[in-house]
Amino acid sequence: NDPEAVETEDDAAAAAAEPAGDNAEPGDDVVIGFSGPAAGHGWIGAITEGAQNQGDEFDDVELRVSEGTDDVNQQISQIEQFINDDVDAIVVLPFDGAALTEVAIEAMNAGIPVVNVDREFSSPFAARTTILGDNYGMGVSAGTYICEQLGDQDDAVVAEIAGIDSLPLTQDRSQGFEDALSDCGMEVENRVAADFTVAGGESATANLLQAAPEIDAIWNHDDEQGVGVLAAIENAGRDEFFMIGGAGSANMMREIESGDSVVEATVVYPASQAADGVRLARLLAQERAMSDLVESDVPREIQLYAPVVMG
Amino acid sequence: MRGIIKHFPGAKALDGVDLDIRAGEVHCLLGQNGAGKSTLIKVLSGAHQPTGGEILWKGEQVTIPTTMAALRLGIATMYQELDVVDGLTVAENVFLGHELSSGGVLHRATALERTRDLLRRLGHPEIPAQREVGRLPAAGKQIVSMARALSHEAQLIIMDEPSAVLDPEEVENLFRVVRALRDQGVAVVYISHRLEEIRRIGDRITVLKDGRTAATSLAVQDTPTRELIALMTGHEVISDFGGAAVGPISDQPLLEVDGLSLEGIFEPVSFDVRPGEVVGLAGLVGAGRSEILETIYGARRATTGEVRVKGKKLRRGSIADAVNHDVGLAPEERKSQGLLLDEPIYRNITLSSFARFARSGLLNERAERSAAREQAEALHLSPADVARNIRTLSGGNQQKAMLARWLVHGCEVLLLDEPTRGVDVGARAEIYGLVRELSRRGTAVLMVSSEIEEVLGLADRVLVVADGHVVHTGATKDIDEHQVLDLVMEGAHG
Amino acid sequence: MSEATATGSVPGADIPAQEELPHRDLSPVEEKAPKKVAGSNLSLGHSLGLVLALGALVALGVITGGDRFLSLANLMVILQQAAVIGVISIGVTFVITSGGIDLSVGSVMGLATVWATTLGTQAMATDIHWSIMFFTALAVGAAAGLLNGVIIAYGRVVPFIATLAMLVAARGFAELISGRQTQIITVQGFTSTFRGDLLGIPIIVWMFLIVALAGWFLLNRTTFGRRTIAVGGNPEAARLAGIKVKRHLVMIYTLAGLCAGIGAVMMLSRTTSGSSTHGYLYELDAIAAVVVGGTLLAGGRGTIFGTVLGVLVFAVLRNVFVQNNLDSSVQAVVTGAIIVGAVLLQQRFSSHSRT
Amino acid sequence: MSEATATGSVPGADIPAQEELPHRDLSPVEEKAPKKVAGSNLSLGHSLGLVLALGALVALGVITGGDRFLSLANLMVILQQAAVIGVISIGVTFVITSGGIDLSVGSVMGLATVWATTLGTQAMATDIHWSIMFFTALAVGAAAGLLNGVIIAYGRVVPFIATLAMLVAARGFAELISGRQTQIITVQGFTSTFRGDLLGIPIIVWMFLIVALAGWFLLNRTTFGRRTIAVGGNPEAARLAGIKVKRHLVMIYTLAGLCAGIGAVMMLSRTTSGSSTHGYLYELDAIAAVVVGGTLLAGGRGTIFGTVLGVLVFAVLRNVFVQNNLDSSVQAVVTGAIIVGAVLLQQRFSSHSRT
Ligand SMILES: Nc1ncnc2c1ncn2[C@@H]1O[C@H](COP(=O)(O)OP(=O)(O)OP(=O)(O)O)[C@@H](O)[C@H]1O
Ligand SMILES: Nc1ncnc2c1ncn2[C@@H]1O[C@H](COP(=O)(O)OP(=O)(O)OP(=O)(O)O)[C@@H](O)[C@H]1O
Ligand SMILES: [Mg+2]
Ligand SMILES: [Mg+2]
Repeated sequence: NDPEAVETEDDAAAAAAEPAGDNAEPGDDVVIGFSGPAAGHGWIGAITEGAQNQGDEFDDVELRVSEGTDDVNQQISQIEQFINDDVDAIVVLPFDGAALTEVAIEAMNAGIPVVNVDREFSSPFAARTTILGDNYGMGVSAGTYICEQLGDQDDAVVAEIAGIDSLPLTQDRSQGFEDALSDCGMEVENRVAADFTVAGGESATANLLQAAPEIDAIWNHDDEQGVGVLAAIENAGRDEFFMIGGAGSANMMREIESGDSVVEATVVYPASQAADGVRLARLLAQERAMSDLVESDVPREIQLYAPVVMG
Repeated sequence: MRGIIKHFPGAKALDGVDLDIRAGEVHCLLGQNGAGKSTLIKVLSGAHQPTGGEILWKGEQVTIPTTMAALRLGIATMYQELDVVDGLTVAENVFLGHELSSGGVLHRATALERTRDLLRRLGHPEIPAQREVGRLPAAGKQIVSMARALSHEAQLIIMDEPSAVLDPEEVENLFRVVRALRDQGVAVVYISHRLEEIRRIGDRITVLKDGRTAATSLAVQDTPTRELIALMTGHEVISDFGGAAVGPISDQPLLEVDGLSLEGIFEPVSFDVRPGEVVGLAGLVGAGRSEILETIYGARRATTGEVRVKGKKLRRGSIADAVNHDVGLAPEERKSQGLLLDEPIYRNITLSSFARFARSGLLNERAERSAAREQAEALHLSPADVARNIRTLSGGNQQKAMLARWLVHGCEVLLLDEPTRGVDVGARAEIYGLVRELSRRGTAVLMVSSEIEEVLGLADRVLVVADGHVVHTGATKDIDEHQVLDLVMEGAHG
Repeated sequence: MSEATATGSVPGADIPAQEELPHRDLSPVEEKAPKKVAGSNLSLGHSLGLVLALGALVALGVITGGDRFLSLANLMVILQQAAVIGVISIGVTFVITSGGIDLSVGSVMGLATVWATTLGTQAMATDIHWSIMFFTALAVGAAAGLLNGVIIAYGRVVPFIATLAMLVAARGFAELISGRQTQIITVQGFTSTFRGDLLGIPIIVWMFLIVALAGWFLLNRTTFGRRTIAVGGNPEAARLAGIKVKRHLVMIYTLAGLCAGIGAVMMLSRTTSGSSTHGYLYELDAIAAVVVGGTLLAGGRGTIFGTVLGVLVFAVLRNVFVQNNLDSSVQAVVTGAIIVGAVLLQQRFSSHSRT
Repeated sequence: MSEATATGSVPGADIPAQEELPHRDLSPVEEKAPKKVAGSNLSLGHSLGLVLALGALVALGVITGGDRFLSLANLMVILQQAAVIGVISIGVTFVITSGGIDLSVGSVMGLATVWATTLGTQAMATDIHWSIMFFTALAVGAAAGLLNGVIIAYGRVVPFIATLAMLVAARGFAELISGRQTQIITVQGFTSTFRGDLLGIPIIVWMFLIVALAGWFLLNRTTFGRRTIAVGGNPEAARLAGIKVKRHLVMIYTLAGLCAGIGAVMMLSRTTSGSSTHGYLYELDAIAAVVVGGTLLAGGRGTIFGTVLGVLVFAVLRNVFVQNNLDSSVQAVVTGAIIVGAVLLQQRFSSHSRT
């Protein structure tokens, strides 16, 4: 899945000359810039927090975290400012990958390695390395789980509570979900979009439950909005269905473990991506290799696993 | 204009009016407040569309769908409501709507030049053509409005109460302009409630009453004032000041003003007003009389000095304190300072006292309404239905509602700023009577008026204010109009 | 000019009003005047267009959803949806009537939920009484509103800017307090108290009802409401009539903040959690509901009844959309059209025409 | 009106200027009035507070960032960031000056980017000329603005509601067209044209500069601008002076839409992509910049210079924040405080006091 094999080899050759040491060992002092979307919902909040903490952990890293924003124009300016400030590496979780591609290429051309987190740029030249969650895979996992549970009922009613519809990640998740369901002859009967917030989840779910008097399974894309989803379900006094969460928050894990809620499982979507991004950026900036891999150079792309976790 | 009819939703403003204007004459339009004068001229200027009737211009029937159309015909209008835009400069206001421009780009220098020229001819070269109009006093805005009317190549110029905000000197100036226009063959329609002005400037008169023509094209010389009043009001009104002054009832001053001043506006003034006494402030526009009243009332924060009511000192800059001590102010600009235009009449009347009718914050609208109705009837407010929106009342009736506010409130010190501005002869007499009645009951009245005759007729004592200084204090019986005018001019130009 | 024909007369004085003066009659042409119920805010006439729009939406709901739409349960869902934004909108109605605007209500609500849950989850463990959370939320809301009011009235900052600053600042402050985490309520009494029913109607709906009635009463039947209208209609006239305009403005913004605090309590019970993201963009929804309801943005005229209708229109709209499983982009386009349609309808049928 | 002796000349021309009477001063008291440069919109005085606020921010930037902050490159970053919102704000300045409001500019900009890229990526493959994209964006913006204007002027819907409806609808429409995908520009000439430099200054900054100068000229030196102020300051007086108020309003909203279209072109070149999420909440940023800049929300007074300053204050603020690595929650709180501070400063130094 890597079209730039040549470049990777070049890098690998360069890196091979350097012995791989322990990655935790302090190296040169480096400045890393981080830019992400507005902390409008919990997952982004956790991502930013994670990056921040990771930065604090290393004595040799100064992490500059710019204001989270959903305005791509502003995010572009933040990257431009990082380029001007000549930071050693940049970690970007773009609000919209396509829109930030050009400025990321500028950064790369300026010799600053860019680590692309979660939402992918539209050009492979835009990032030195990319850490992706698997949004499509999330949908597939959730759909497959439902297929397993409801395999014998082909008239089952499946509902989906999506996040912000206009984000590609939501579209990927929904696509995966749809594809997995259609494999076992099911389809999404009712679908609402919330906005990744607790209140949005509550509101969308309350209406959904009214529109669908009988449901067998629900997949909720995001456990942050899941707090609201559960509140609405509890409020409506409904429990004829089971629910699968998404992204996996601590709250939801507790619910699953307790066993007395409609949530049976959640599809994990790691919030540690940005923290990993900072780690990799540090290695790139210090021109070090990855000690934990056999192929010790920092890889081109890392796609994180999105497993279903059950109680 | 023949048989002009204009209906508003809820009111018939004009019900068959005839008006006939000749070139080179000053045609006066008379009528009580609400008779339909402004409505008539707005029909003529294209601002309103008539419900019925026809307009003939130079013998041909025309329709005037927009104000632009009227201007193109050669009809320019100075409206009663100051029709200037505060955010624009004098020159821009003068040429608003017919800007001197090519391709949309303004010719600023030419406009400034022409404006300066117009202002000079209007006797006000000191008004800077580049000044924002919002920073001019009301009289200055009126001049701008006049300059605008003159900037059109008009054959008919309509002036709706142009003298209301002007003082005697300015009125002279206005007349000079009107005469010059007439001599050039321009027709002028002139509306005013001051009958002596009509006598001096008018050629012919049309009288409106209740939206109908009561008399048309009377020659000014042949019509005695008494007859005009009878035509307007339908009965005889003896235009006086409600009888002789009552005079102070007691020697204990009710209102004491001590060394009061407002930096840059007026110098320290000291005087007092006793119960039953009427004190008048005379002076020219811009002399600072309104500011003295407003500072006493606490609407402006005094720089120095103090105000006492019945010996108790008022807190500086606190209107609430003044109102609590039963001081009331009927402000100069009714619309912007006094009225809630979209509220019913009774709520306007009880604006300063509704809390008194309320029990623990709970309104008692029935009591409010009946108190308001009582005053409305006593003042012959027309229409007397206090649930009506006050916006639909004519100017004079709105002024009466302002006075009713303080009658309902009950006040010991009443500050009146231009109480008869824009008020018709009938209502004027009623307001004078009211002031008399109040002094008989022991109210101390302090009033500002630009009509010196009014000050002298109504007040016991007069303070002549010029340029922020009190230049004369004395009993009104010891001084006449000319002396006051001389004092004022001396102060203003000296 | 000597003989006094005293005309005007002061009631209570012993001189009788003079009768010989004929009253000029320019009373309105009765048959042309639209009938108006006293107290324009009560009048159905003013809101008729909106009632029609709401009726049309309900009809649409019934046609597409049948009994399910008309069920009591669905009605309660709609009302519960409407409740939070509804309570906030009541406060905003006062602000807009007074000629101002409050962009901060959504943020302030979020801040209040966070503050209350911080108190209820962390500071004093889980054994505090639920009423402490309740009053904390109210106090935070009112305090933020008070600050708005002081900046506007005494600092003379235009309301748009002052409350915009509060919008930004309160959101940031809420994030700081919560560390951007959603805080789940652990105080047991709270959820059970506010998530219950009374006579088959959820407590939240009761709260909305009570706040709306109280708001109506306050606006139309008290000196406070009268002052609000006066301040909005002509602040200078209100000031010259002796009304303490500044103090009153402070009270109005405090009231709006208080309503946001009440909204926070309802939000807490709806979502069982406090979060800095609660109430995001609620200010726009609230202002839209108020203005669609017929309150003049310029001030001087406000209607609680209209606001409630405005809120309901949006809530029913959303319900009907979900019922019909409409794509969210199509929803947006349709919503835009319906907003304009409702206002045009309202205009057509309202007794008062604006310019 | 029978036999009128037409006087071909201006009537005022023959009035003898009165010389004998000394002139009395009807101009305002000079010593109380702060000195003002002719043409109030030009005047530094009016915006002095804002200039000071901007100066303070720059000083802060220099103290904390030193040369790096003052570098030409950083200046260009600030200007490029300010450019898009800046161009939109110029259009919004006209709307607000006319007494209206436009909430739809952000959405309309998003719609224009999507429409232009749909044309440029799908409909006609990649070989269309870039200017077609350019004019499409402008046309879409202007058309949406025109629709706003017609609904407001002829439908008599209050601007807040009409443009709110457009905000919602345009966003939905953009999502429908794009299928919620971000559309990357494939027309080569477009990006290369607009991402270039001229004399070391990015094209985008040039565009901002040109639009700002044109806006200033339009507002202060043309009949269009003067009429905008008249319509906003006193619509009745404007009507009586013969101005076609409705037609003028339509033009103003069309202009605002056009500016959003220009903003779309700039956004396209910045992001090399069109998306329905572009411009989200830009309306709030634009209104904030305009109002902070000193344009009266109530209409009747507008300043392009102030708007540009307002936009720059926000852009510099963000730049300084990033430079100082401030936590974004703290940033929000500080931003709130700075907004209020800037306005208080501006008030203190501005020549015009509000009530
Ligand atoms: N827009 C309107 N809507 C309803 N009624 C109106 C309107 N304008 C005027 N009227 C009514 O029409 C009548 C005539 O008003 P108009 O302003 O022409 O009187 P006027 O003679 O100019 O009085 P004044 O001397 O006080 O200026 C009044 O009864 C007034 O209430
Ligand atoms: N807020 C202000 N700032 C500066 N000057 C002011 C202000 N208000 C009034 N003035 C000036 O103070 C002077 C007196 O004002 P004003 O015209 O109200 O006086 P007046 O004697 O009441 O005249 P009028 O007959 O018009 O009421 C004027 O020159 C006016 O321009
Ligand atoms: Mg009139
Ligand atoms: Mg005065």
